Amino acid sequence: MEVELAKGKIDWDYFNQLRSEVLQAWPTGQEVNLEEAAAYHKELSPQRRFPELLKAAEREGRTLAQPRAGVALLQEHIELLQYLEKEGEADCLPTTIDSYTRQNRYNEAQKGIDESRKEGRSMLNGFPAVNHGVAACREVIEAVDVPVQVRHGTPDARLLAEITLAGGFTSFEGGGISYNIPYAKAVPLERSLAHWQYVDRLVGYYQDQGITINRELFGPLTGTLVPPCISHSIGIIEALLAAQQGVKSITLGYGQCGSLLQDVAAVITLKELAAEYLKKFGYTDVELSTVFHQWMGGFPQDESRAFGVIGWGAASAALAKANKVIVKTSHEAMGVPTKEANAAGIKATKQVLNMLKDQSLPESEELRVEKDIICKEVRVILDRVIDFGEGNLALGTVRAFKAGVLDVPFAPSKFNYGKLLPARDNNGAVRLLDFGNLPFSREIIEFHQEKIAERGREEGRQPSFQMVIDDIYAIGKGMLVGRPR
Amino acid sequence: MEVELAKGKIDWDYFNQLRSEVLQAWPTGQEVNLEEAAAYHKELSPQRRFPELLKAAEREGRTLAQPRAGVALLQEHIELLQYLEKEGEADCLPTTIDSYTRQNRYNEAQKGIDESRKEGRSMLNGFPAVNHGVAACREVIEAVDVPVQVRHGTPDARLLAEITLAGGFTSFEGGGISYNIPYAKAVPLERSLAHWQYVDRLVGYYQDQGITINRELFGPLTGTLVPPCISHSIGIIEALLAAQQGVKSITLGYGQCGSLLQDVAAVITLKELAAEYLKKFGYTDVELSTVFHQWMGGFPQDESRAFGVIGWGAASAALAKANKVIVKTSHEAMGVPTKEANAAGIKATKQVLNMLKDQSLPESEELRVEKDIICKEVRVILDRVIDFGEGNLALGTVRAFKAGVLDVPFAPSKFNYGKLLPARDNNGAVRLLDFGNLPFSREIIEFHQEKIAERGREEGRQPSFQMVIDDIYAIGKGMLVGRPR
Amino acid sequence: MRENKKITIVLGVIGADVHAVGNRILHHAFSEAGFNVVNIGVMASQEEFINAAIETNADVIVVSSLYGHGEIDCRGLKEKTVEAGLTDVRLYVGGNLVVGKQDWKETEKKFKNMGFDRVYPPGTMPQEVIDDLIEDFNLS
Amino acid sequence: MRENKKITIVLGVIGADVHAVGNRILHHAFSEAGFNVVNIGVMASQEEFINAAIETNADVIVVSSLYGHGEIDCRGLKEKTVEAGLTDVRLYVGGNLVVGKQDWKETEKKFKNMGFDRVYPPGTMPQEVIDDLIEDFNLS
Ligand code: B12
Ligand code: B12
Repeated sequence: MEVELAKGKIDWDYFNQLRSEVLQAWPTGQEVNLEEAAAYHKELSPQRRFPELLKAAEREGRTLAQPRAGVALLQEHIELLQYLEKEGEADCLPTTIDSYTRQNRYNEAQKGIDESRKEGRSMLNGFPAVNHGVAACREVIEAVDVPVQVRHGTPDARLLAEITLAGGFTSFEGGGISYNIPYAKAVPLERSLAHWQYVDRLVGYYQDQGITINRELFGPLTGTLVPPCISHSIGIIEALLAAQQGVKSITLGYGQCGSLLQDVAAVITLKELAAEYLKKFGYTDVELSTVFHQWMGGFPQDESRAFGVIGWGAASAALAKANKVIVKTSHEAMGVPTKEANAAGIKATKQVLNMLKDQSLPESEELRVEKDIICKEVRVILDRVIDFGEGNLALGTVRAFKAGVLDVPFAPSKFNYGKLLPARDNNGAVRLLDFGNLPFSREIIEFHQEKIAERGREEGRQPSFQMVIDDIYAIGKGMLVGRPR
Repeated sequence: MEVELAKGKIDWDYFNQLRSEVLQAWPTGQEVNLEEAAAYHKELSPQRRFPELLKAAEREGRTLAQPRAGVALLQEHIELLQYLEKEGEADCLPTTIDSYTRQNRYNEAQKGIDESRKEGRSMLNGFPAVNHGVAACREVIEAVDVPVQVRHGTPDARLLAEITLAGGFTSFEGGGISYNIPYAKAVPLERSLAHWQYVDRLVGYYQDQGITINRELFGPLTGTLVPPCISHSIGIIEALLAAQQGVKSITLGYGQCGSLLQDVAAVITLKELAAEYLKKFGYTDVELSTVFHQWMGGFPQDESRAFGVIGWGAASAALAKANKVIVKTSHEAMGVPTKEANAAGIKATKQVLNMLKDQSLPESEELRVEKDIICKEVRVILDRVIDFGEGNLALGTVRAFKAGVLDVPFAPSKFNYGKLLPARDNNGAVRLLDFGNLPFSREIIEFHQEKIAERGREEGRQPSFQMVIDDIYAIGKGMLVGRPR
Repeated sequence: MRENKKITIVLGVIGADVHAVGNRILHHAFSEAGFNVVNIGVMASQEEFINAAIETNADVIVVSSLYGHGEIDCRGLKEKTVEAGLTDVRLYVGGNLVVGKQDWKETEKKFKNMGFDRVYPPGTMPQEVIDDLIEDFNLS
Repeated sequence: MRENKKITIVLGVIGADVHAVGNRILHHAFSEAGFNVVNIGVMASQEEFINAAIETNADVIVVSSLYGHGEIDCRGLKEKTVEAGLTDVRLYVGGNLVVGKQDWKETEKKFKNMGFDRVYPPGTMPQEVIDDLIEDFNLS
């Protein structure tokens, strides 16, 4: 069937046509029965439901801590989650999906499962939920007392969503842009957007049955010096597209840049701008929350230094009053963490979150400037994307990427314009050195140029790609700004 | 010889009379020869000198990281410091003195040395520098490439100062108040103040020879909910007393409270107020710097949680732009750290310091309020102490303590008034629940009362000693404000 | 409040140790629990513990040691209580008893061998000792 | 800049791996060092590596694997190069080769046994590979 970008909520009959095809991609697809799944969700205790937890966190002004975690085999995966719940004191849990499943390579995932059985250790970097099927997912959900979310990076997550949502997961991460551009090389945007409209429509179905499923958008993108205006614009587009399909609980994501002022400004404006655009599009009953990712770029190899990065991420999340923080571990630079390292990361994070629960960054002139520039940048980008779409936002997005009006630094996708070059300014905030085709006003451009020039003067060098490379390595080498030696 | 509180710089002949007695307290006293020691210092490379390092840090706007460390035996102590320099990347090093030496119990220290040799592990909680003598101290200084400081808690540190300064140490921590009230039970203040006038006079002697020795004042006091006004007032008195004896390089100390706003306000005002009072007393050529102690109260037992506390301490120090930070370790709640744990604490700290080197907390209304109240409190206390002294500040200090105009929470000394009760407010700042006899204005008192009342309302309980207990345990249990369960 | 008044506790921090905060909290907690507390404070010598126990006819001596020299400071205390005829007085000890993070089993054994009836690891909450007092003195 | 132009490197990230940043930096560093770089980018199959090597008459294939599936993805690559007659082409591999923080010696052995000439641990800086290339091809 040809992909088609829906303008509004996908017609139910058409959805069902698509659906029968989706469920055939792997045998476990046949296990999904929507009515039965809705009934299952209705029985699920509220403490196991993500939307409820997020609302409570917002009400209590606290920041939830969530790890990443997933291994190849069901029993091991359950033990891992139970450990992170009990020993790690995680407020909510993930099921991170392996990279083969993310690319719909279920045969290879099966090979990974079989080899993991043989080797006695996980040969996959996540939990292959499609291969395990609906009943296995429910075992996961019921094995722990806190909500569990599907976390992945899948351009075509239709079957994964069918199986995991029927399997009782109450939150599903991703979006047609954020799970394509950083996670794929050759998947056309129109295709991933259409496939994610399907996922959102599925969530909309559950919503129509009175079951709210949380949808989280993947803010960090490539995790590497992504300026807030880019991740905000993409997050808001994905929020609008989700709302169009009937999604009512949306978590907007942001990856820590490392500058406190910029990060706090980013979290605040992310929610404000999303609310503004949702309202513009007529969606006033969507629950919005924010998730802050501890530094998503290259980590220091040294474990104590990694704890430093983690602590600073936790502090920034708390001072920004994000609703949730995704936790890194001291093993980050080396490999998928052991369960002990994972729990340690959560506990270090929670200590800081709790100590800062009643504190926030006060308003100041400097904070206002950061918020202002983000708002200006995002509005100019979004308005252009909306224009491009001529009433079809998804289409506008495709066109915007083609034109470089949307552009993600360091993304592997060939459908990304790929001209942006970010670099830090003299205080560590992420700015742009090359704007590619972003539709920025003179004022915005000069703001960035002056900020980076200031750093250049301080370092006695012309801003160049070497500066970008230095910034990419910087945190791994124990700095924020990649100063020359 | 009777102790006598000097009004100004101690007369050199009188000093020498005192001196001959001091040097007799333990055989190693005979090793000290001042002229020879001055000559030794003149040969010392600048990179091994504390005052130079502090000036460089101030110039470069960076925060130095320093551990605590000391073991019973010389060779082991040297290996420990070398490890912390190489593996821990410490910017400067300590030699923490054991508790027997601090109480001038050199016989027991000797027993500790002997037993440590026998047991093959340190039976002392620090390095007994007096017993080891001058030559051993110089071995320590020469074994590492960064400056080393004497850190202790000694009411009568005259012999310790004689030996370690002759031994090439370029910084000496402590003061007549801060190394008595939290560290002793029955030492009269007039005695410890006089003994510390001696130490400062000794430093003044070196200064007269053109050798600057840094003097650091112990800001954290009992480490337990000490409000900034108390530690500031005491630090400034000690700075004035040191300056009177000719000290020209002074580091003012402050122990983290945990509220970012209060901590940043405290570090900023500490330097400002000290400069103000030094100027008032006619000392305009004293180099001032600040040291920030990561949380000095009870730590969490869990090592990852401890890393969280350490990370937050590092971040606060960096945002406050303190010149130096004293680092805790993940073993804090358990015992003196292994060298590995100590190095890990430094590295986690340095990662955060470096990432925040180019950031600071911007000015805001909330920060201004915190700075304001600290300045008001300190000025009212100090002016009263100065009045009490009738021209002799040391005497004024003795009288102020007797009257409760100076009072340290939870101090063991019977010469402390002991009526203050601190408690956190609803945002975690340390305020006062009971003011004892502090000479506070109505305005200041109402400020504190309203802040604590606000917390009481939030928690639905009357402020009481239970609240104080909850706050003492709070960080150890993973919070900042000790909320009721 | 329970009728624990009949039990007298001598409380103190031994040696050259000045850690005063835990002592203050233990005092508060034992009093709240209804015990009769005789607090000799920080920097208490073995003799001060013994004298206080004799003077107040104490049932139990609760020794704190936080600063690491506990091993040296506590040696011989049991023998001194015996010499003083305080054979029925129970000896509890707790805090951060040795220098550094050491194997707890070893440390416990060491202090048990020195004659302490109960030995507590770092971070023990007052309620635990109170529960043990109630058990040891059949108070419940 | 050195005369390393004669050496052609096929560079890519194998399997379903999309980690693009290191690849971009390696490309930049190898080019700056004067090598001729043929970058097949991320998500490259074994066949793409082989084909690129044949087409460009490459001297060395530099395989990156970051995401943990390196062990599965790299198996058989050596055999395929031999089949394709590329017996002289050197095989380097680096990144985060296995799932999790594992004993490096073990991992190195595993990949050496698969036929790789050089195997690099996580965090290897480009300069190290450049130095090795210079050594392996006698370029100094
Ligand atoms: C940024 C990042 C991402 C970004 C990537 C964006 C993009 N498209 O490029 C995003 C967020 C999308 C992502 C996704 C995933 N990631 Co990722 N990611 C990272 C991270 C944090 C940094 C990578 C990076 O860019 N570093 C900076 C560059 C300059 O360094 P580099 O990549 O290491 O490359 C250098 C060296 O390795 C070396 N090198 C590389 N190849 C070779 C080859 C040779 C021969 C030599 C000598 C040297 C060499 O030179 C390079 C330049 O200096 C690392 C962890 C870390 N290193 O801190 C994890 C990490 C690589 N990711 C990991 C995983 C598991 C994933 C996911 C499965 C996600 C998940 N668990 O949720 C997906 C996989 C997607 C896929 N299909 O590949 C794991 C791999 C685990 C393992 N091996 O055990 C890591 C190690 C994190 C972890 N500890 O769990 N990731
Ligand atoms: C605050 C503090 C200080 C303050 C004390 C102020 C004062 N006068 O009270 C200052 C800064 C002055 C200080 C000084 C020193 N300290 Co100190 N200090 C601490 C710290 C951070 C907290 C102690 C505290 O108040 N906790 C809160 C109270 C409520 O808890 P607590 O003291 O543990 O007491 C509770 C329990 O232990 C238990 N308990 C206590 N006794 C008993 C007895 C029994 C029978 C039972 C059942 C329970 C029990 O109940 C108490 C109430 O809940 C601890 C580390 C930690 N715990 O985090 C180090 C610590 C105790 N200090 C230590 C040391 C070494 C020192 C110094 C030598 C300094 C140095 N290295 O620079 C000097 C010693 C001075 C001296 N002569 O005693 C070490 C001891 C090391 C060891 N045992 O291996 C510790 C563990 C830190 C460390 N890891 O190095 N310290």
